Amino acid sequence: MTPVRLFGYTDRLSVKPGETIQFHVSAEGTDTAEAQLVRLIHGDQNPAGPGFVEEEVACTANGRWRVEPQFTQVGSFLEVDDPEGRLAFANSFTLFAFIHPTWPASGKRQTIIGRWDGDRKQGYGIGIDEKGYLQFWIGRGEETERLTANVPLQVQMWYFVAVTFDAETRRATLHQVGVGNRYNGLLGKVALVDYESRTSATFRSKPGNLASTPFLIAGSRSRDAQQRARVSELYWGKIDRCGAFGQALQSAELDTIRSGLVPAMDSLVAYWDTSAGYTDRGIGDLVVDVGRHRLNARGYNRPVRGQTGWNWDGFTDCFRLAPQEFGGIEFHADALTDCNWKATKTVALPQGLKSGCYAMRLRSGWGKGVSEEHVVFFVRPGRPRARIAFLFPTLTYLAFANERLSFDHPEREALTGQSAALSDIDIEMYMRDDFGLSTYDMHADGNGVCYSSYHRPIMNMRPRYRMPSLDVASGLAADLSIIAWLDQSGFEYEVLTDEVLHRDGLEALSPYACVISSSRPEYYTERMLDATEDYIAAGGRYIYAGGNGFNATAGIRDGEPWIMECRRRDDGYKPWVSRYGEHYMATDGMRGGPWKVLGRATQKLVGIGLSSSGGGRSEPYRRMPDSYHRTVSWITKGVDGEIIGDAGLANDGAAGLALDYYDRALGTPPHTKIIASSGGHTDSYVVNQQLVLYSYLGLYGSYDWRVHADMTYFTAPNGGAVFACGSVAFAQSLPVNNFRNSASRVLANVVEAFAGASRLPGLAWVNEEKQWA
Amino acid sequence: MLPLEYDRSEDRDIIVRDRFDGLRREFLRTLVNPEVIEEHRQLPLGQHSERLERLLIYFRQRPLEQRYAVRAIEPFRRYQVVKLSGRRGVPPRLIDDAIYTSANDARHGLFLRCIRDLLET
Amino acid sequence: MSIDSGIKWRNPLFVWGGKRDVEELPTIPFRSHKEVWERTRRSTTKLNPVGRLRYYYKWPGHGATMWNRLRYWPTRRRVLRVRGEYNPKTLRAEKTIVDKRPIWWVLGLLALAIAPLFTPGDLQNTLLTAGATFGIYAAISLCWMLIMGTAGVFSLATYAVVGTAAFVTALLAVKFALPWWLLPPIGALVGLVFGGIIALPATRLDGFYYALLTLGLNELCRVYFVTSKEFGSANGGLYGARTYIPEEWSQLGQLLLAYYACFGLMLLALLLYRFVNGRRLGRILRMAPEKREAFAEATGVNFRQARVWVFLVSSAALGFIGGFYTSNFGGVAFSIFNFDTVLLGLAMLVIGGVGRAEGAVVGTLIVVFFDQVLNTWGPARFMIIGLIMLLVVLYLRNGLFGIKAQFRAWRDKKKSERRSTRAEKGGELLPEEATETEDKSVIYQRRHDKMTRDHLKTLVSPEIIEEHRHSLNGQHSEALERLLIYFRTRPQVEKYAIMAVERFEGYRIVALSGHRGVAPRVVEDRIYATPDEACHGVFMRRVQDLLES
Amino acid sequence: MDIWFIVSNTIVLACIYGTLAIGISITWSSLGLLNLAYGFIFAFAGYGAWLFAQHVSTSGPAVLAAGILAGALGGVVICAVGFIPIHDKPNFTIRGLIATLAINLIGTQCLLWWFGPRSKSLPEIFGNWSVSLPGVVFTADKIGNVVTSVLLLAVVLRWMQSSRRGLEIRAMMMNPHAASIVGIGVRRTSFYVMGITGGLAGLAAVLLSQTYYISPFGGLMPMIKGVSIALCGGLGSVRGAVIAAIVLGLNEALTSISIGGRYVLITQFVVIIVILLVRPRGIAGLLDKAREA
Repeated sequence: MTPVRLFGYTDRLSVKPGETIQFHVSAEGTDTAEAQLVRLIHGDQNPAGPGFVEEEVACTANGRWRVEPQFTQVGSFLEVDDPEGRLAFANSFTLFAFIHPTWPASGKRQTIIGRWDGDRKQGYGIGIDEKGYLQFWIGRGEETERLTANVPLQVQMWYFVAVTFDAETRRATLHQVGVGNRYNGLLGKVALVDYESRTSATFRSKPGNLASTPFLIAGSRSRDAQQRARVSELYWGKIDRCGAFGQALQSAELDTIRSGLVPAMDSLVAYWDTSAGYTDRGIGDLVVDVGRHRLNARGYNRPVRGQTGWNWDGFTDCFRLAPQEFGGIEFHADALTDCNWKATKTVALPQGLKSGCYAMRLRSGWGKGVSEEHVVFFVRPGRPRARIAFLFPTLTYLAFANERLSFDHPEREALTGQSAALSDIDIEMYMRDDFGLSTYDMHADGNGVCYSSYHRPIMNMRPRYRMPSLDVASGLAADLSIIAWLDQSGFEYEVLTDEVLHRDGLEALSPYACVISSSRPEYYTERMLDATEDYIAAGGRYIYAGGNGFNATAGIRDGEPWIMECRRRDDGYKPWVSRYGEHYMATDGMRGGPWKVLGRATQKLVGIGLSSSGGGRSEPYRRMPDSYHRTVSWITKGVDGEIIGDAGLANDGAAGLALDYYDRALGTPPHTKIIASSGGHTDSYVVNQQLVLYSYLGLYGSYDWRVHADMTYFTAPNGGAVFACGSVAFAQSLPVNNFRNSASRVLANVVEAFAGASRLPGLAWVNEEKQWA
Repeated sequence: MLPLEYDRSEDRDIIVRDRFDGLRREFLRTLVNPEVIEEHRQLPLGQHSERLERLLIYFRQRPLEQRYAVRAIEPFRRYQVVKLSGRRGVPPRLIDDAIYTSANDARHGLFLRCIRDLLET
Repeated sequence: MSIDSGIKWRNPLFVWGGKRDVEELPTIPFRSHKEVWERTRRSTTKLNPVGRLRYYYKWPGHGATMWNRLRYWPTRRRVLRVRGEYNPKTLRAEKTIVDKRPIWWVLGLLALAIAPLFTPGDLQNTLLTAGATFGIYAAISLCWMLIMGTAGVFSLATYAVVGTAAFVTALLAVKFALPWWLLPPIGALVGLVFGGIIALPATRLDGFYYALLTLGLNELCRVYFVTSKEFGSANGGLYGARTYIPEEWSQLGQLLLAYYACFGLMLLALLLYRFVNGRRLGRILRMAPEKREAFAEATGVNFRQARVWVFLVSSAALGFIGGFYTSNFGGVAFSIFNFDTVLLGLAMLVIGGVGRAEGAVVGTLIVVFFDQVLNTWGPARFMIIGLIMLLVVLYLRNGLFGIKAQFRAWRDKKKSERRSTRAEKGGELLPEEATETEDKSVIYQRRHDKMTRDHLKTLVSPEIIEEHRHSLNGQHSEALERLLIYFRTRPQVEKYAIMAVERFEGYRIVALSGHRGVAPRVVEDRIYATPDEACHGVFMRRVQDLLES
Repeated sequence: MDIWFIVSNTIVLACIYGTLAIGISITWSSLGLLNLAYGFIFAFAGYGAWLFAQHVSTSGPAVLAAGILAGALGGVVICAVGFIPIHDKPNFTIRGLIATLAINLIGTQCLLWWFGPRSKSLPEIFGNWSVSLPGVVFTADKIGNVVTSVLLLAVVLRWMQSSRRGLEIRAMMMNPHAASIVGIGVRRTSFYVMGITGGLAGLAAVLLSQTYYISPFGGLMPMIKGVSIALCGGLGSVRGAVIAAIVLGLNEALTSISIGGRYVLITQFVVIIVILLVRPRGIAGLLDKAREA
């Protein structure tokens, strides 16, 4: 009997009390689940802290739900809507496409373009066979006839492939010509490899065309065990322009097409110009057919657009400059941006719900095999009333959603300096392929994952999740430490998410006197960064309660907030790198990579910026002489001795995992004061690549002074101020000793002063210092 | 980046890597002594002496399929050591049924297993 | 430092069979760099709070609006000398009024001008007469301040000049029935003549002798006028001159007119003080005070002539005041000459503080207040004035208006004494120094550098030095590598380098200057045969510098 | 004409004012303090003697001793109040002068306030016998004055030469800075100096009160005369003071004879100005330069 497994996600991540939210749940081994709405208070199960704390909330949806297993279509492809069935060729036709296979020898069949029903073996299609050869096949139901090229496709090289089928003579000719130039492929001209192959054969029959088969690009129709229609034989690689003619073209005409010109013949049924419809501010999901019939193709699981095309000559590196050279669309068989499960339950949240982080706890099975799932979502206030807001970094959660670095990434263990500590959920996620990958993983064909979405179960956005490579509560579990601290400290606070910040900008933050950031707000879109900067400059008081923040760009398309895009190119920690020319985001045309490289270093916004990251041991902060100045001595009031944050849930210290430091050369405001600094970090902490022009021996924690965390404070215009804690582990050092410790004391002082209505304390001690005659 | 699992038979750098690996293992075998193992037992994470750090760095740079990992059966209470599969979709497999009570002990068990692999081959 | 503990460092490159690689070398036991950090949990010296309270309001900067600077029209001086500053702590522009004295002057004179309106009924005439005498005495003190403060001539003959001028004009007025407005100019003439006479010895005698001389002179005048008949020795003074106060006015009106006339006189005296002290004459004399006369003479400043000029001008002014005295009171009494008046005059100057106009005016105000207003107390008034004068002289360096500067000097002295007691800082910056540092990362670098040096000092041992000598450019043990890494990352200033005196034959150790365009300096004159030896020499020097620091 | 009368007058005046002048020049040269509070000491000693005469006994020498003691006491008080607090502060000379002037003001006002304005007279000290010589009659007090002042002056000067304290005072007179280095305390010596000069002033007060009465402001005229004699004689030299006393005494006697008492002061100042113009440092003024150090 299969073990009971429950997975779920919500359609919206941030809701207001009283609004409705849809839960999509898939279950295996059971058909009912006990549901209970809970408010999450603390996640980290470290015995030094309060452990996992949740608070059950009354809600109409509590009780028994009927659940069932749900099917997920994985893999990205394009589907052409062809109501009149123009592409169901009864007689002769020609198909052509520019392809750039990234995994031809994958051992599984791949369809490039075609109208093929794998289950009933009817239709036609061109693709790659098991051994990596280009192949054209047609079928009428009983048997399929195949025509294979005689030269295997090289990996990551551009080809022009075309097939002509003459209905009268039933003669099919398959053309495969290499169109690589100096820039657009893996191998150069010097590689002794032949790319050209022209084969021809006579078939016995003509392709049978079922009405129900859709014309697909990078996939073909088939049925699964439950006879539901799904797409299989998904293609790995890039496809540039492709099209279909109603007649069998001669090789001369094919050559003109290969040179880039498309003859305006009336037999042209469809010609998908993949580089059409580009705007300066991003590319949509629609591939435009510039032929007469406008048979546009729509993307599923968002194929990656704006990639370098076959005619890219390496001179321009962005699709905005020369759109016609960037027609490549990249397809991966393991891409996933929307599970599209049926909504198991639509829940109307109770009106007076307290703003916070909630989850629908689903339980089923009994005894040892009980399985519990928290489907997490965030409730923001109907009308902002509190003076303090906590900002959940949902964009960063998306970036890390279902990451499996410790399994796939050989250098991950060398980077964190410790072997991975896997949990059952990690192994479970590694085995299943229907929950998609994170932007930190690579597709099976070695290219980086650009898209991540929350319309799928996100295993590491769970309250008790511990990141395997660092063996520390990370993401939501780490941020819940701050929520627990706020709860027990009696401050009245409300919760916001990155999605709201991106959509509403400054209006989201301006009602609040004090905004507290999360422990690792790493991914920030341009709009979110501008909103934060405007909030502080307009007099807002910002507490940057973590590290490695405002570090990387991401893109969110306006209509679809559940998908984030991320490209990685310039220096900084990156598990994979976008190829040259493919590092501009398709959603908003911005360059991917860290904000420092784009001219907006974190020091410019909150005074400190990433200096190094690592794992293993965290260190305490020591008070700096500046903290004794009366303008800032109120921050360390009540802290006896000079050590702040001696213990913590993350490797027993307040300064750890990622360290931010004060650097005037990167834009720290001139009058910033360093309150405390950590030191003596182990060698697993290495100076970040952004700060180093060339790596040399001595960039480790025990040698380089830059490897330390600074806790800084500076006043901003209009009575605003920013207090930066300086490291990711600081948030997790709050719950130690039942929230009675120096780190909690410091944060309490700051929140009290920031949330207070009056002026900032210590503003009167600004006279000139006369120390000695 | 080439696909994660492409057939590496024609890769010539395998030969260079194996030679480097062989010489390195020969040197590392001379580093193993009781003090190193004791030092690791006391402090699996943190600042290590050069001998221990060289061994740990070598064990971290092994290819994925020869890598071990710690599995948390129940966080902070029961841990065991597993061997990674290195292939997507294939779960890591259990190699011995020793149960450790803390992550650090499990890491030490893993270290001893790596030392044994190093000394045997 | 370490006994041969038998710990060997194994060379990872030995397996590669390189010809220069040795299999293993003795080294020191491993010590983590974290020990130093974990040991330092508290600062060695006591760190007390810093930061001074701004208890007063400072005008904010002008921001974008235009700040057109006002100027006293004919002169180059700016009104109130407002200085725009940029407060590094709040990053806000501020305006500081450097010279607040014009404000206090305006307020003070305004108060004096409207004082008569607020005088209580019964005390009215005593106060108004006191106000009139205050006006006159203030004028006299101002002129005297010119002599004593600006010219630096310690003369006690001021009241002699005023008295003589008053008596002469009174005599002429009585004899020739001169109109009242003619008396002051005549007085000025008399003052000028008298000043000329006593200016002669002033140039010859310095400081002290002149004071005693003028003291005697004053006595001489007193005796002369008292005993001379035509100056009315019978009825204690010479009266009968016509005054500018018309008789038919009411008593109050007369008092008011007298008060405002004397107030006008005082303003004239202030103007004179301003013109003499503030312009060329004043600057010459201020440039040549008592101590620096030789220097002034060397630079060609003719301060003696300046002194005479000031002396004559103020004597003329005193004469003018004398004339005004008679035209105001209709005559003059002998009491103007007696020693007490001189003493009171001196008290006025000394209490206010020699050298400042406000010193003279406020000093006069105080003395006149005690002298005239409280005249019901009898001799106690003089005792009080004498007591104030004594205390001011003994304890205030330069009078009432020198208190602020004197207190600040004392406070700063106390602060610097306290600051110097806390020299040993354990390598870190004290809070006071931290506030002066612009780039705060320097503070952290100091702390990190100290921790690293403390740790590295424990690593230096014979084995390490031997290893460096032996395998200079090869693979190093962890301890030696840690030392080398530290030495490599030192700032460029005074960093050692090797200069090839003779390629492949002679090498010398030099120290880089770290400043562009400045050549490295030669550290020692020893010539090494090979670059490796030179490198080892550099290493030894760096180790020695480390151990010494 | 009565040349002898002139001579006797000059001698008497010279003796009395001489003691004062010597006191002033000693204080100036050793302490650098120009003591203008002699007016007060003068009156204070006078009243002291008068009180002693009223209450204790009226025997001449006792009253004289009382006067001297009162003078010494006054000197010491002035030293404590006027010298000690500011002797090491910047521009001490001017401040010292002003301080003594202030003490003088306070002192005289106190006496005025305590003893009332009426002037008092002292009993005869030397009796009223007189010696008549051909042409002139020497009254007892004149002879007494001269003899006692000369006698006491000689005693003081002898004491200064021989005794330990005298040596210290002379060392201070020569070079105060060197003296303080050698170990002669400025403060200790200043009390002795002021005591002695106070005593001298007391002596002069008692002797003068034979002719003029004691009044709170009585000390002003003698002080000015003493100051001008010291000034003319050169601050700091005893011999200069004596010579100056004689010259001025002569002048006073001559002018009072020829053009009348009223112009005594004028002629005196004319003489002084002439002398100073010729020798700005006074007749024997030499120590002044040393004083600057």
